[in-house]
Amino acid sequence: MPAMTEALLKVSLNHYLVLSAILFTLGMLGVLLRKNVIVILMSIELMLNAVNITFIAFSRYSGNIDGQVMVFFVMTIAAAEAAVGLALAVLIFKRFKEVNIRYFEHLRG
Amino acid sequence: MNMQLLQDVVLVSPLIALFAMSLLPVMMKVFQGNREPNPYVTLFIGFIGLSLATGLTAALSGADKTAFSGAIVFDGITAWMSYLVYLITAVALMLSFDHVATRGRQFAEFVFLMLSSVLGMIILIMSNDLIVTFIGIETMSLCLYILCAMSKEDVLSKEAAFKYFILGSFASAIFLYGIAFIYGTVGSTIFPDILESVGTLISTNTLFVVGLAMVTLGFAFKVSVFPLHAWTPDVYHGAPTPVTAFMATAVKASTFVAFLRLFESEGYGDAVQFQNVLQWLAVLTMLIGNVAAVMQDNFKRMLAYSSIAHSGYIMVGLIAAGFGNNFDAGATSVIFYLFSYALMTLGTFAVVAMFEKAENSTVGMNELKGMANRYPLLSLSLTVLLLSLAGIPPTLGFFGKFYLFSAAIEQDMYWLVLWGVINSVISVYYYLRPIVMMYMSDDVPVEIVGTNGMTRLTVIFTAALIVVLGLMSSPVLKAVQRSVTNLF
Amino acid sequence: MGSTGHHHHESAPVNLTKSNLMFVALSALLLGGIGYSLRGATAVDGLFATLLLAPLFGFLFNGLRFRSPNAMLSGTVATLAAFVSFVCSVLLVVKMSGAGGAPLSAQFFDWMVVGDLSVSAGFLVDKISAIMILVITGVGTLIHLFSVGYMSHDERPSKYFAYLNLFLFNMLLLVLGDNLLVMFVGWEGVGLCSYLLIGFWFSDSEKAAAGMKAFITNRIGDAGFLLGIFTLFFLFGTVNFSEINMRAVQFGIESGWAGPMTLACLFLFIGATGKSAQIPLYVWLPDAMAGPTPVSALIHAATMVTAGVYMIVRLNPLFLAAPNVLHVVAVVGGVTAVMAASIGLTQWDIKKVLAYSTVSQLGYMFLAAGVGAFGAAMFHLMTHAFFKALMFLGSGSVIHAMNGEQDIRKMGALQKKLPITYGTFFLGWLAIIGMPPFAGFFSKDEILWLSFHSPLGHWSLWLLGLIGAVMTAFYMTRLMALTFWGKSRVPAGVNPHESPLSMTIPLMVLGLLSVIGGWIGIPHVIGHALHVPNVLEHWLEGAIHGIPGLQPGSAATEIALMGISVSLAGISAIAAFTCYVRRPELPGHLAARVRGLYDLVSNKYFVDEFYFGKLINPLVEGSRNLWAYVDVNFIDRGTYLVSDMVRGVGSVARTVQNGNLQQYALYIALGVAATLFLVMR
Amino acid sequence: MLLTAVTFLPLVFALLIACVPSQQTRMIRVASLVFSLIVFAVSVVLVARFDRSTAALQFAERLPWVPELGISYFLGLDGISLWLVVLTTFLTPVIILGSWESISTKVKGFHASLLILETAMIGSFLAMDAILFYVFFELSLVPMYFMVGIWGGTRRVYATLKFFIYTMLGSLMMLLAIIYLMYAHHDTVGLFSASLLDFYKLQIPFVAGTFLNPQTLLFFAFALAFAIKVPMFPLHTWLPDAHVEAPTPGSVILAGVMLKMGTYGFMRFVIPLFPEAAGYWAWLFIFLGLVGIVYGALVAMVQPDIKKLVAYSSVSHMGYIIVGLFAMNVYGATGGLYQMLNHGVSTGALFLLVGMIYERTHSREIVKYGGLAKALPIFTILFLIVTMSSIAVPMTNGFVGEFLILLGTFEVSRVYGVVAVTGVVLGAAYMLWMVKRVFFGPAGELVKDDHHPLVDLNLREIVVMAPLIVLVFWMGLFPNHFLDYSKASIEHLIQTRDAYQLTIHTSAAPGAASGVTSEVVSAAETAEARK
Repeated sequence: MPAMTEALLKVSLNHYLVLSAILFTLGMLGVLLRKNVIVILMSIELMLNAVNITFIAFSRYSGNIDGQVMVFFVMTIAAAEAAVGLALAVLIFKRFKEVNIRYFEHLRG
Repeated sequence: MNMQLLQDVVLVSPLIALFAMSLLPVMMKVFQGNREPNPYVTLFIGFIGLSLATGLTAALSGADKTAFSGAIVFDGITAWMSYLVYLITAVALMLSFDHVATRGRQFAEFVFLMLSSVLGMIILIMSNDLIVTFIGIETMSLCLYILCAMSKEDVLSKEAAFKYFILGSFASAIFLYGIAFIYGTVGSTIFPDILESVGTLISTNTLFVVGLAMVTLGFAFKVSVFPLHAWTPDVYHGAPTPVTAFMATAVKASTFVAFLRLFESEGYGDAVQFQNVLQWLAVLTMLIGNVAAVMQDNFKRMLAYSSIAHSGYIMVGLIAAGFGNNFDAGATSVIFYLFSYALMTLGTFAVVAMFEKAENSTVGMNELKGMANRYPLLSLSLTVLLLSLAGIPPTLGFFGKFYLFSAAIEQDMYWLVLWGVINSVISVYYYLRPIVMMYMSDDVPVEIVGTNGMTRLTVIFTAALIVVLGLMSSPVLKAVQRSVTNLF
Repeated sequence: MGSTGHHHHESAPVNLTKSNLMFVALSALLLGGIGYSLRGATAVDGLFATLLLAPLFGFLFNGLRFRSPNAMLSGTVATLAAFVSFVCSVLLVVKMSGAGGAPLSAQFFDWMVVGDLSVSAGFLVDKISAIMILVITGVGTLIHLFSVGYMSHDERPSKYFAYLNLFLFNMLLLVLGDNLLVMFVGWEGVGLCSYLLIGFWFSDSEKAAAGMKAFITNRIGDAGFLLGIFTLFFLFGTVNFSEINMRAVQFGIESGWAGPMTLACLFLFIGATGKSAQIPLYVWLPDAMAGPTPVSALIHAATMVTAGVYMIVRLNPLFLAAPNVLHVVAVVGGVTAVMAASIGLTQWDIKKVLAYSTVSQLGYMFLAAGVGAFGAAMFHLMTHAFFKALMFLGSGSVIHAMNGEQDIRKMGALQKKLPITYGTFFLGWLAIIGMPPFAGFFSKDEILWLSFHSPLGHWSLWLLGLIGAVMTAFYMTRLMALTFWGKSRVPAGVNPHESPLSMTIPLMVLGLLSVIGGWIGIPHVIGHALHVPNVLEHWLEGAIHGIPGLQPGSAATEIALMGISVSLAGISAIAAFTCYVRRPELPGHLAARVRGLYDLVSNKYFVDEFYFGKLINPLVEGSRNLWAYVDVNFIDRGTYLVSDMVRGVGSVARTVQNGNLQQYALYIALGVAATLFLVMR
Repeated sequence: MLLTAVTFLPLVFALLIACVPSQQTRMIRVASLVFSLIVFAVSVVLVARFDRSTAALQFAERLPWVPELGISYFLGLDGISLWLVVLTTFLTPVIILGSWESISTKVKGFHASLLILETAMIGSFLAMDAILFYVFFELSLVPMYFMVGIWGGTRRVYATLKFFIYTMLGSLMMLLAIIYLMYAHHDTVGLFSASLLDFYKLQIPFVAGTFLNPQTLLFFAFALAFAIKVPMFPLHTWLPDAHVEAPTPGSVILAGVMLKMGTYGFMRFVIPLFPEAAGYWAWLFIFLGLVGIVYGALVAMVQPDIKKLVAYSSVSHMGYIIVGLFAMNVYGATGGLYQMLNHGVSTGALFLLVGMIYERTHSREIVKYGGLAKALPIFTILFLIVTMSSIAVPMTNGFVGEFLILLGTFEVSRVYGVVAVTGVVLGAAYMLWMVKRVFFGPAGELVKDDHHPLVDLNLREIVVMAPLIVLVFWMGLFPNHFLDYSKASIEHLIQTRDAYQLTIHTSAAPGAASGVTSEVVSAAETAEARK
């Protein structure tokens, strides 16, 4: 147990930053690689949440409360974004009967 | 405290007025049982909203105040850029009123969304805090995503909207990530704080630099700077033309203002790496926009690429403002260029809008053939607009470019300006092509059908304005200068 | 002829009236202008103006009615114009000699005043130009008169006379100009007229080409002339003849080859070789025979081609200051004299023979000038003008009689058919082969003597002159023999008839001059015995610098040389007579003996072929390549390369824009990565 | 106000013409002819009131335009620009009359473009503010672009685009240089100014032998713009294409006036603004000019198309002007200026004549002609006269210019002089060879068509040519009538080249005009002082 506490106590800002970076990269990779529209939307949410971790980490380690307020803003916006995104996804699905983004390549050149 | 809040609210009163008016048509529609109000009434209400906002802005101008604990600033640039955005919006509303893809059963919602988007833009313009900037961008963009999809045409516009949405959100995340880093290193997201510490942090703190770069790239996405430009042709192409016109002008105008505010610091003087990267981005943006436009046969896509190129030119001014010793001159040139660019782009897209007979039609270069024989005034206007885009004197476009290049030369950025010049020459090639089609072909021209009174008015009005203001650019320049230096 | 002219006159009355009106208008304008510029002018000014402008009016009159086929009217006006000039010349010369021989001059208006350059339209009659204007207007009038008959059947006589008058005007400018630039105006002007007149029958491509060749060859010379003017101007600060000559004397004699005066003289001499048909620019003159024959007589024998000689004489103090150039002049003259004469031996075209003869005789003049015997050069210039004009006109008369035939192989025994032509031609023949006491004898002999005796001369130069004289005697006799003597080879259907009076009168006058023309320059060795003074030498004293260091020669030597040349010429003439009259088969045998040499000579040493094959055609071909490779394939292709590059990159940009959302996201991601990498570096 | 009048009257007239219904072609033609004659009359007034004793700017007008950057509406006239303005106003009516029949489509547009072009050209000759100059300089491209593109031949679009892009590339470099100068002025004086008069006062650092110093770079930036416009070898390839495809009036105005904007630029900007660099690099420009002379002539010789031949002859002739200007002595400069006028008259006339024959036969291929002299005697006479002028036969205008240029060149170096003189020979060669093939010899394919016999020039065409022919001789015989006006300016330019200054002549014109002028100027000056 103490070892664990020790480990936890040793967790520094950098750990959080690395975590958020990993999450962010995972989100990015999801956007880059997944073909399903819904999964892509989720990956974007993942990216935003990774950022939230960063905010909170910075806020926590600097003792500045602003960062945590910002997370609320971000969450609100993420929600709005999700709403719009899903609406668009539904629209797309209705039109194309498909959620694979490779089907939307009419605009090119 | 209360007094303070009141003052703060007064400063954002244009936003409130605009929002209230934008709700009105939708409310009417709701209360009338989802029956579309008379589009004239909707349009009229939209205009009232814009005029109210303009009036309030004018009344408040000269304040040079901050509000909401410094999160919002109301200075000369705010006022001036707000006017510009309101003007663009008014024109865009007129275009959408005429346009086959946007008029009809959802015009009330359309107006609501457009004015809400303007709301976001004004927030962006006013913002003095990165988080507010983020909120502004998102408000603006979310409305735009929907606006793009709000066409009766249902393949391209939907695809455009979706692409825009995914990529936009992707870029927003990057932007936000950058904010987080800046917040972490500076301890604040308010511009003055950030700008104050740029000088010390930029050469010492990698995390700060990373954050700054990511924020910059977030802006770069919105103004379609290479390599974040790829969405632009597709989205501009797929979106209804009035929306495209709106996006190409208003979004760029407001985003560049926020972009500009980020660079209002002496501290960038030593950031050679950063400057180099930005310069290369500017050059590549100009190049990619221009060379790709050369190969386009689709008029709208060509304009989309050209708008990428113009972002590149504006970046020149931005770099001159940020990395030189005379921010005011650079900022003046950027704002002046945004103004001239808005006018000519609106006019040109208006011509595209006129040629779109059906919601899913695309306007090829060939459709302009012989146009001068049938529509001499329109052709002349389009010629003026295109020459202005190409920067041929004595149009406004020339003076815009002239001031941009002047600002850069003042900072001895010859290399950058040289690229600007080379690109201007390339751009002449494709800007002249529609003129060739219109004047130098004897084909029977396409007939322009449908209601397009306001669109026609827009084309002629912008063209005339471009010539007149080109010949008398001094008052405009003076106004911009004063707005930048807050001397009213 | 008169009736047809009249007929046409009636058929196009409107046209004529129009052109007459225009003439009146233009003349009034011109007269007004002249009157204005002559405010407060003297009688001399008036004489100068009339002298120069009479031909110009003739030109305007005929030029404006160029369509008129009325040769009588055109010819009369033109001849009158020339005659008025002649009268003015005589008056001017009389006035000048009355005033003790001091030059007369007139300044009309400032032409070019730029920086230190100040050129006015100034004219000068001194003893040198006096000879020239008398010859030009005198012989000119005669040739105009001759032309009235000669051109009576031509389609466009008015045009012809207009050109002829214009030529006279330009020639007068050339000789009267008191500075190099006015001379150059005339210099190029006569070239232009020559071009127009050689190509007068332009429907024939070859004739048009001959005109072009003349002009362009002359232009090469003119370019040299211009360079000469520049050199002199920057050396002396003036282009005025009298000042140049004065300064040249002050500068003293220049040795070596790189001195400015030497250079200037060389440049000017290039000009002279062009105009006066010397090696290497003589090639245009034989071709120039494409023009109407009176033109050949006036321009290509009597006047224009002597301009080079005149120019050198005009600048004799300058040339004397550059003795090296004089040597060049002498050698070029001597070699030209021999070479042209040798070609003349083999020609069958009556005019070509005369043309090469002209080239050869011009060579004599340069030889004279080159040994410093400027007076002799002028003398020969004058006598040559008489007898060569005579022979050309005579040949014109023959050609006229032969209905245009020029090949002497198709003539023969014309002496009976054309008695006046024959008689006068005979006199010219005697003059040119240098038989005493005909005109050519005195002048040619003076040249030969001085080329031997002058300190600037050399016995080899004399030898060249002598060989030339012998050849001249041979080919001229050959010409006489084939044309007038022997058996008739005239083709059936051609009935030679004597020409009308308007053509024979000039012949007779010139015949007379060919006899007595030389008597004004009788050499002292003869004159002393006969108590006849050398009028010409006396006349030119003061105007022409004497040969520096000339010692009084031994009379015995002079007489001996004279005897050698006359007797050799006589023998040569007799040989020719034998060959072509007595034993007509002989020349063929002779030619067969030396086939190679004969071919070389009769093909004019292949000089034309060399010029075309090695210079002109490669130039044209090279220009084509320039155009194809530099303009089209290099510069333009370079331009296209840039534009193709732009388009290529544009295509790539379009391919990259493949519509795939994730690809775009990838660009963004890569962009972010790259930016971060670069920024953090 | 005179200069404003002469500059903007054509524009006003163009707007008036635009109001005429486009079917009224006759009225449009008559109106624009009358209008252009009015403009010519105004320019004659300029000549009459011109004070030839001074090198200072006359009739100067100056109003602030963009005072924030020191840009002003500044017009002025001196001996260098005077005749170029008159040449422009003179050629315009000639062109309008000359195109009376050849331009039959879109008549209104054509005349409006022509008049706008006139404004742009006059403006560039009069502008004394660098930005104003640039505006006019670039503006002139647009109507020309349309003239070639709309009324031109089959490859007109290609040609006109090439013309536009080439010229634009050069002029943008110049724009950068102008901006640099504006800031240089700001840095030294503390005030913004784009006035040439102020630019002349700048001392721009120069290092001989290297490229990367301000004066050399600026020099080349300006020189590039003007070299393309002139055009100098090897930037000349747009010219033949543009000429071949342009309609006759377009060619006339292009050769007659627009090319002069380049050489004028050298005289007005390049040489006085960058005296050290111009002096140091003069050899390069003389060399390129000489190459242009010879190369243009050689390539002209082998052209199968008459118009292209004349176009390449322009390259050769413009080479002379460049050589003359860079000889930098009074002869070369005077000759260069005079040759600009000569070339305007002679080559303009040549293009008009080529246009006239083209209207009759619809071909410009030399091989298809021959024997034209017989069929069209009046045409032939005029053509020959103009040819003589073009190959600089004395007593024609061409000689005076060419002589002075050669004289000036020879003063610089005998070698240059000798090379330049070859142009005299080659010029005669290509022109006369063309004349021989077109006019002489047996009747060619196009000439001997018995069914459609060629008609000689009509009265209108003769009237078009008459003033040009008169000028050929007038300028050839009495060059002082023209050069007297330019003498003071040219001598001033040459003698004070290293420290060139221009002043404003306050008592330029008698009467009210001078009062107005000086008031305007002083007002502008005080306005600037106040800042």
